[in-house]
Amino acid sequence: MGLTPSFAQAPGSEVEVAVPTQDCSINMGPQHPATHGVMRLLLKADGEVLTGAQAHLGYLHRCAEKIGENVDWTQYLPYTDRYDYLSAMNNNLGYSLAVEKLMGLEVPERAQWMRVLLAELNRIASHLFAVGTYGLDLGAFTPLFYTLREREEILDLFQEICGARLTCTFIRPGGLFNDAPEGWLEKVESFLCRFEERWKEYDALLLRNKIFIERTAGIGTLSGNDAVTWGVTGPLLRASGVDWDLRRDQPYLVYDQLDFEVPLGVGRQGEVGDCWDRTEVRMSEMLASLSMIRQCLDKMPDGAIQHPDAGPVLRPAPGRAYVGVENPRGELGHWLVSDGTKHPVRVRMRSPSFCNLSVVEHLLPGAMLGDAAAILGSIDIVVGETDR
Amino acid sequence: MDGNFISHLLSASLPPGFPFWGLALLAAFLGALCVVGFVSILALVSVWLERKIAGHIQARLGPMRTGGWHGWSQTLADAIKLLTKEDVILRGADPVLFRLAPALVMGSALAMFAVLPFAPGVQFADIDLGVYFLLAVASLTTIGVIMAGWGSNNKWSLYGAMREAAQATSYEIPLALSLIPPILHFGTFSLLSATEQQSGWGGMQWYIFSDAFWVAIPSFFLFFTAALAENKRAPFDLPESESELVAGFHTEYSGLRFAFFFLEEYAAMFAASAVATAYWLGGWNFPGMTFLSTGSLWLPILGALAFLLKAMFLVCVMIWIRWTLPRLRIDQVMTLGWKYLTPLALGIMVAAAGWEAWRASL
Amino acid sequence: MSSGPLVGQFDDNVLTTRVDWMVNWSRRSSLWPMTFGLACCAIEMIAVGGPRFDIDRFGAGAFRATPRQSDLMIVAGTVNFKMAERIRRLWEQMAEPRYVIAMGACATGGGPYHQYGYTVVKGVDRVIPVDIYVAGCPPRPEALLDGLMALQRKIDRGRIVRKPETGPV
Amino acid sequence: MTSSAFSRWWRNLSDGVISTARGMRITLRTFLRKPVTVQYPDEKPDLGGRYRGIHYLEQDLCIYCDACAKACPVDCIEMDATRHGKELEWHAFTLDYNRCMLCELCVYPCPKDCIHQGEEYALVTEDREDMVRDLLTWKGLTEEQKQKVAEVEALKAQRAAGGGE
Repeated sequence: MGLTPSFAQAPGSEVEVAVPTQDCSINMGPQHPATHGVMRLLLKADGEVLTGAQAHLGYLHRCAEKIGENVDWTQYLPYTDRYDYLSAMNNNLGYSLAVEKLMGLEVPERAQWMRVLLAELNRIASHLFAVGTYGLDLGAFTPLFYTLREREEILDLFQEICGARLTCTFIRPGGLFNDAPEGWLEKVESFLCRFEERWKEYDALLLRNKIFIERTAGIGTLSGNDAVTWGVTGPLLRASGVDWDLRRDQPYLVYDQLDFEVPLGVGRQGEVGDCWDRTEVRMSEMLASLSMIRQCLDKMPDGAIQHPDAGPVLRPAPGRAYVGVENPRGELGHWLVSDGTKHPVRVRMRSPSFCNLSVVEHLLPGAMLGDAAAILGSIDIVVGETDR
Repeated sequence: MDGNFISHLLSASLPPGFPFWGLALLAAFLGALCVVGFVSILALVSVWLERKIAGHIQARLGPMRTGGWHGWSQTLADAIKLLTKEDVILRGADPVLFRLAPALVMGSALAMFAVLPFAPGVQFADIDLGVYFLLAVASLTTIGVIMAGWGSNNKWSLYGAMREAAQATSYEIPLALSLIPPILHFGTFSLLSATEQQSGWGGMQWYIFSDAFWVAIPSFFLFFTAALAENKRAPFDLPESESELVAGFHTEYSGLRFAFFFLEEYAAMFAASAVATAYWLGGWNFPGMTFLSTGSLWLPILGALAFLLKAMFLVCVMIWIRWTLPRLRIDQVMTLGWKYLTPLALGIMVAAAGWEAWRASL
Repeated sequence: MSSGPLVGQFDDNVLTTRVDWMVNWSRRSSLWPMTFGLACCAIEMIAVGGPRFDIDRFGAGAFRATPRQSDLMIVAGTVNFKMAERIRRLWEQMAEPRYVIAMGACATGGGPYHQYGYTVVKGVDRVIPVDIYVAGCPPRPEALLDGLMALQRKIDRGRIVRKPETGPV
Repeated sequence: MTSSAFSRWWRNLSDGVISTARGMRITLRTFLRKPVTVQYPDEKPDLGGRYRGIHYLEQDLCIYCDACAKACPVDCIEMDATRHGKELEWHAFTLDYNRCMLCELCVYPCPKDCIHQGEEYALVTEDREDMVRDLLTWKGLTEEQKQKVAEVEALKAQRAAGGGE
């Protein structure tokens, strides 16, 4: 192997690579621990330095959009759980909001607050998993187990309220399937208290760890301009310093009555928009969600949880609607077209993972092979959503 | 005490007039048998320990159901399973290198045990250049790993092998340099002699407690870190880094050949810990050993126990570190080795030399 | 079952039954799964490895990333045609003895995508032989542990060096 | 420049050592704490009353209205029965767990509230055919029903005979 370009092309360096070398193409995936599922990355590498990257999709294409044209409006709900399987509640919410927009329904007050609570709880669960597996990508096994431990408690809460751990199918057009059982809100409160303590452990094990900082700071930097150009959303966009959060800037439900701050990447360890910032934004968002859940618990009104007009079979008026919600991974948009029958004509998602994934081809060249796992993990894709 | 217990036993039991070469061969054979048995049991215990410690560190239990108490026979089951598993040899692999690599790696790991002083009289060979021998044999592992990576005909393996080549050769330097302070202090390369010199103060005159403790402690940490890197343990497990290189240099190995790599890792961990024990932590010396008479049979038994406990404690610390830290990147591993550990080791070496010279001049 | 010079050569006697028992015991107690998550069920598979359920208690906690060193393939998630050939190849790369658990509705029979999912394979058993099917979408971690225990019982029934029983057919 | 480079070198080193020590303290603390593991086959999970597990059917209540099968997004419910007046002769009521996604959408539309998802969560089989589960507790007609059907038939026959005269 010749000299790596990072040495050869260092500013002021007069070393030149005289030996012609051939780039090595490496096929990463579809079964690779770092691809978070079944995605394939075709890497070109000169020694340890990557010169090119191309993502190949479709190993988990499950026809989610086509199925929407075959089942009716309510029946599509369980499928929304399954494209971003780490944040089922948020997907339910996005789809339900879009259907409600088509139907012109106003959801009862209590259902709105409950929805925010559940969505934020799921955001914490999703970010816990993202941060934990990011540690795994970098070779730290233990943080994943700690985050899973807390995630199990959130899943227990979900199981108690909706009967399933992962695929909730709970938020539905018109409200919720069910009200919270007796004592559930108190359990949420006690979980939040425990969680705040545990949060510090991940912070010390990952974010403040010198090796973690070395591995992530200044790696995979995505400038704010590039982030906007590539259509990146969610924590990635905010880590690049772009202050954009749908919950605050296009408020839906009762987010406008909540007081929360949107964490932004400031480049404390390296540059703005590097892998460390992305993880930091996710970690801070957990705390932001925590305070939002606290406010929801304080302000939770009594009342109905389901709009009386929303029966089991829905027939929205002919028309089309787009609603974007802030998912843990970014903007999840649902574009629905109705012709007045009980089946949708078109269901289309703008899935955040798919749009975020597109930047790997921009970020990976120039990084090292070990950074491929770090950058890919910091984008936090869910393959169910990229392939749909 | 001259020679080891095997040669003592043999020369006592064999008829007089037995040729010397026969005695030597028999002793070597029995010694090798003992080493293999010891290393196997050691690896079984350490793997079980690793899984239990990892489990408890991660707020779970680890193996519980194989065997009776806390899954004590888990690694035994793993070992038998690996023995009976299909041995895949790829058509595209280099037939010689692929087969030779595990044997070389395993052989070098076993050879390290020849010079470890477990207890008074329990050492297979006391070589004058004991540490030299250890360092030389330990670096044979690297060649085995490179052979495995090259012979596998797999790009991930190749990357693993190249990383190992870069990493192991870099860390040889701080590893060897950090051994110089104790060598200067005891004035010997022999592990046995170094251990015997630490028996003062009622068995507590260990190097890290001696008057040179201020160089002993940093050099101990340096040696420990460099040994971690040399043994491919996290945070330096780049040759097999799971999230980057699938399984690195042993991606294509299955069954028994993979078990050899597995075994070697734990054997090398123990060997490194044993060297640290012998040089810094007093070897087999333990407080209270002065109450035992010199000829007592308890001395080797308790001494071996003390030695094993100290070395296993260091192995547990290695496990503890592995399950705490993220992995470094290859260029950072090199940076750490060349820009941090090597200068530090050089500095400590100079300090130790100055100190020893000053002490000698008194 | 694996083949070899000793396989199926001997009648029942104390030695062979003991050897069989020992080999079965080791295989049952040390099922190293492959890190092979496809979709939603993979998350539950990771949860099974997590602290609450801890698959390591059964000796199956050593997740190996490479198929060569793993004994158990937990097909956790939807298999589509593009992935099916990769699954077949991965299964072929695994060293004998190898076992497959089809986890969740998608892997057992296409699941929710059975009807309109034009790319989804209707059950992974059309690609590779499956030992144990676990229902659920996704199955609870406990259900996967039940599946693992069912697989252990199945392994216990195996005869390695003894001749297989020839009962009335 | 040299001093800053050296101080950076020194800071990196001390940061590394300190953060490693801090991490090791956290892992040691967890090591000494009691694990959170639930020893599954010995300790059963507490699923809460709403758990969406394997279905069960209250066959006495079911009126063979097909509402659950229609509501099912994956068409995994199949039922077959013959009506004898008010009494139902059941042939099959199967649920295909090769497809079912346990979404509970079949439970809501039931007019008689007779199909439920219970707390049984594990369905583990060695044969894919076993994944299709028959939810019927009895097949055909019970003795009681047979009697009733016979009575109704007799009444009908009587009426028919009476009407014909």
